[in-house]
Amino acid sequence: MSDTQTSAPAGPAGLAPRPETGRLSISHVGKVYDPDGSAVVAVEDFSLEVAAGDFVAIVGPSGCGKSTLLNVLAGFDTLTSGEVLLDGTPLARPGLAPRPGPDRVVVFQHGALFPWMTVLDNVTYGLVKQQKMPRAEARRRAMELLAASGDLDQIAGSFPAKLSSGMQRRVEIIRALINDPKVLLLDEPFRAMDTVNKNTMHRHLLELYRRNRKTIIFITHDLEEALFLADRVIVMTTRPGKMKMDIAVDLPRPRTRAMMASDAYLALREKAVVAVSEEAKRAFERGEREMA
Amino acid sequence: MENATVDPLVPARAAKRRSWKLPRLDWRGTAAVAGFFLAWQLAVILALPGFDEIPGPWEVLNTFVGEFLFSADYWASWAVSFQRVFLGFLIAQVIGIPLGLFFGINATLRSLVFPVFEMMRPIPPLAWVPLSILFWPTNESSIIFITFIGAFFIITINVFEGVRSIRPEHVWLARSLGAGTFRIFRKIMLPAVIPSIAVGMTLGIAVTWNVVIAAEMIASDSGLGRLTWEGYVSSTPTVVVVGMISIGIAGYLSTVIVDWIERKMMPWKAGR
Amino acid sequence: MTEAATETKLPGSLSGQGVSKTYRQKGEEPHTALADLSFEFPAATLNVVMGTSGCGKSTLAQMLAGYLKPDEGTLTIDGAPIEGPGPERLMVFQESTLWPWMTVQDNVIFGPLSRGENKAQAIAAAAELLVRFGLIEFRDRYPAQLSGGMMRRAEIAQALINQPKVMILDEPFRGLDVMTRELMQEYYVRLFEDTHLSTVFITAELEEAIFLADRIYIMSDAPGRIVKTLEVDLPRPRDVSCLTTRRYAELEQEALDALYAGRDDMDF
Amino acid sequence: MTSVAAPSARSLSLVPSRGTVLAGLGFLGFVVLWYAAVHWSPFAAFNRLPDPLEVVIEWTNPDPYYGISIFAADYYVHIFYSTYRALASFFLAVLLGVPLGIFMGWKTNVHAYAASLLSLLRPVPPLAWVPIAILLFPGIEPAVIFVTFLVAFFATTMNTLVGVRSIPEDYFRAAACLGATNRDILRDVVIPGAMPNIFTGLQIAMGAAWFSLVAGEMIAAQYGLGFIIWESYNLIQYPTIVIGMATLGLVGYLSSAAVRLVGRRLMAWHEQRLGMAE
Repeated sequence: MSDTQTSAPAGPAGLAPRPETGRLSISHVGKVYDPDGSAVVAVEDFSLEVAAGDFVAIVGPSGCGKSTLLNVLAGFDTLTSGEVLLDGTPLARPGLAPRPGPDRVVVFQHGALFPWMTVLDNVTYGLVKQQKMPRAEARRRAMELLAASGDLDQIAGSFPAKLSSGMQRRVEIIRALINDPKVLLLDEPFRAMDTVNKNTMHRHLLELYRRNRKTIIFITHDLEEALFLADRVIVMTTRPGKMKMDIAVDLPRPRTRAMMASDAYLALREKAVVAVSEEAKRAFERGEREMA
Repeated sequence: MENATVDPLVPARAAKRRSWKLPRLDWRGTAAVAGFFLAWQLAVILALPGFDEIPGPWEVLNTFVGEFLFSADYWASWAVSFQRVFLGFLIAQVIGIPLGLFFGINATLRSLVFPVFEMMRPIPPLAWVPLSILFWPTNESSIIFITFIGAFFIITINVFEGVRSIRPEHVWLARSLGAGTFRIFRKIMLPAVIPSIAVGMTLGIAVTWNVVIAAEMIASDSGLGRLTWEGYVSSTPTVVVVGMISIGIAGYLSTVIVDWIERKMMPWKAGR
Repeated sequence: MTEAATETKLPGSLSGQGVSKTYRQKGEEPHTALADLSFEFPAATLNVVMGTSGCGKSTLAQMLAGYLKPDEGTLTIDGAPIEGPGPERLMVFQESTLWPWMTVQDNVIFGPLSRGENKAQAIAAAAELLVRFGLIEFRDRYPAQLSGGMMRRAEIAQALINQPKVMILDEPFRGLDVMTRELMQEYYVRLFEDTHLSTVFITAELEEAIFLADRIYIMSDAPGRIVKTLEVDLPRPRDVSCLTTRRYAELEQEALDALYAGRDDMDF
Repeated sequence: MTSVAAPSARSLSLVPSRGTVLAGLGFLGFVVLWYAAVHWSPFAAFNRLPDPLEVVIEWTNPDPYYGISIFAADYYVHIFYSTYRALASFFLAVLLGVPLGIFMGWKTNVHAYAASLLSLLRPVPPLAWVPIAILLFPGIEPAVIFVTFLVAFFATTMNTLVGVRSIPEDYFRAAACLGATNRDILRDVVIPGAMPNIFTGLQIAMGAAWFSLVAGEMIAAQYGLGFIIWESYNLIQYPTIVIGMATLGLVGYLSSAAVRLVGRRLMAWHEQRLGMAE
């Protein structure tokens, strides 16, 4: 069953020290859609302790509640039962109306850069809206971050439609990180990408994580991607979504491609692949629809 | 979707589409409509500026039931207007659809004729009334020409758009499978354009009703438009309101008829 | 694999010498998709062409299907030059191209009827294929009423009824959701292992490429050239378990090295 | 004529260079055909029509026989009246239609009230309002503008509503994540997101405005191009009818083109997206 020891506070070379904020404690969270009607149990008695600065991946077939969990953490949806604390303060509770905010920023599956704003305006949007700093300083900080991540500062003035999907993704992650959120929520961000773009994105995400470390909750259906990126991989059962497995990934950081052929990696995958494909089969038998 | 089949082997994707169709009349909608009639009645009773000559909804209903519902002339003007609308509309389809198809397929014809067509399209249909009266022998035919103009430009441009937006793969695949040019035209291009024809017809019928009303007001002695205008001229405003409501219902009925035709033309869309 | 022996007998070998293609559009600079590309796709083989988006793989597919003429170079099928579209080289496109206004059956029998074959025979042949593809109850349905996976299977049936020598699939499972995609991959592998129908399968997904292929041709970015040919010696019949073997991981690394050769931002 | 679907008033600037010659030929053919029909055809109906030469001569005549030519002041007075009426009703429709469309899309209860009311009034062909409008409003001018406004209003409201509803949910959520208040979301997401559809609606509204303006002017006005066309018929000044029609077509086309231009300028981002898509 799931070994729930929290992952050792590894501090490998090059990885920024653990931040003080971003500790998530999710206890006995449950979510039922349309309780008096079809009463669809999306998530049932889900508990997870995430240390500040941990990179946690949640893997599972469609209909395993991973997006529901994300919506609850982000504040787009309410809880039916259980509680979520962020650094000790209540974040979500059945009574507590959720409020999305810059402390938990989401990067969306189909991309949500505002097409009518330039890259720079997109990235500075959060800082300007929260009046955290004058516009000029926000722009300077944005250009800095853009330059550091594959010199995206050169396209700061263009509109998202002109960018490749990979570049749009990187800008969207920077738009989230610039707000210095406590938790970064990624909803299958690299799903529609081909192998090369996906690997490039993995490299950039790990680089950003190395430089300014945040708690990251990474939702994906791709087990290989989860094992390669995360410190911990949570495998979910198909509906109702429960925690089936909690795998500690103790591969050293920084992660390199060669590691994907290492014995340690193959052993981890062996352990997880059975759990994931079991759930995939069960989801498929029930005709589980992919929630668009 | 009517019966989006779940493939027993593979689960289908549940598209969560935001339906933007106007919602059924829930109570707030009915309240708004009731409010409208109430406000109208009040404005008449209080004789607010401009409303002094306007009849209230109740009065209109009485007059309608009393003088119009059973009068042959009233229904005759329905028949006249409908005949003008559908004749003009039909001729517009018969000429417009092939022309739109030719514009789409034949490049030389397109380069030759389309610019002239585009030059004439912005001219509002009713601007043709004088020339139409001058040209056509009878009053009736001149009005039918105007309703024809109303629908003609719209159906032609929509069919032309339809041909241009046919996916090349649909034609390539047919060619790979050995289909000849004529078979491709009949089995692939024509059906592919039907949805655009439907759009052109829906827009066209709305325009033809507008046009026939105005044409009847300007240059005819019969029809619902005439009835409404005479209500004004003989300063019997109730008749004007009855005329307007009748035109509204007639317009609505024609869109229902056109929708029915469209559903018949596109059985494959019924599932959508 | 006695692939060499069967090659001369079984039809469907494709080859190209010095093929190049440049797209010229009014108002935009010319874009060279292919430059001096040469290749050999043996018959009765699942040939997978892989590369990033924009490397010219779709251009190659359309040329093999005869929809596009190369600026230079020649393309041949079993030695004969490819002149234009023909029923011996049929293509499944990225987006479903079933004709929405025809029922599934009419879609499938369109090919035979276009070539004047007897309608009753065509319907019988179609029925047999639809039974095998689990679509027989949907025979009179319209494509809009089918799921993504069902549409793809109907398209494969639509092609197979014409007994093509080569099947060309241009990223066919790209638009499907994850599970449908994996099931369709298994589906096509079974189909290939039963019929050994020469196949050119275009994809940008490495996992899909290794799982399906006898041989992977990795293309460089535009102008596309084949930079590496990878023999995938995973045993057949293939199933999901082969994705967790060491050999798979080694093939994956080899392919990634070729894909990233010459790319500076992939130094990790 | 309020259409929400394919914008029919969108004119296609499709003059392939090779085709310019053919286009020229097409125009020439049209004029020659017209002239021949009027003068040499056996049908009396054609002979009654003014021929192209007559029209051009009158149109460009410094001392026009019937008083209307590019040199006559009256010509521009009529153009002014028509354009003023079209633009007045167009801007009124924009001022009322766009906000209503946005709030109908943005707030469900606004939609609940307004939607059924609009669907009650929409089937009535706008020109049927002319008599009522004349009764309701003091004088001709406001009545004509009211009818023209009505047509444009429906087109603008409906297309703006479609625009707001077409904005993907994730944009609202992304803005909320980044700390935007409801007012920010309205300004930074709803309005720009609906912009492309708003401009589709505006083009249709402009076309519709000219469409219904002509009727209003022919029935009830003393000035304007519609009036000129009808008056010239009554006074048997046939060439001026064609001048009026041509001017109407030209001014109508220019105003739609102006709307398109403003749209392209305002939505540089959208254009690129279209560019990328094709």
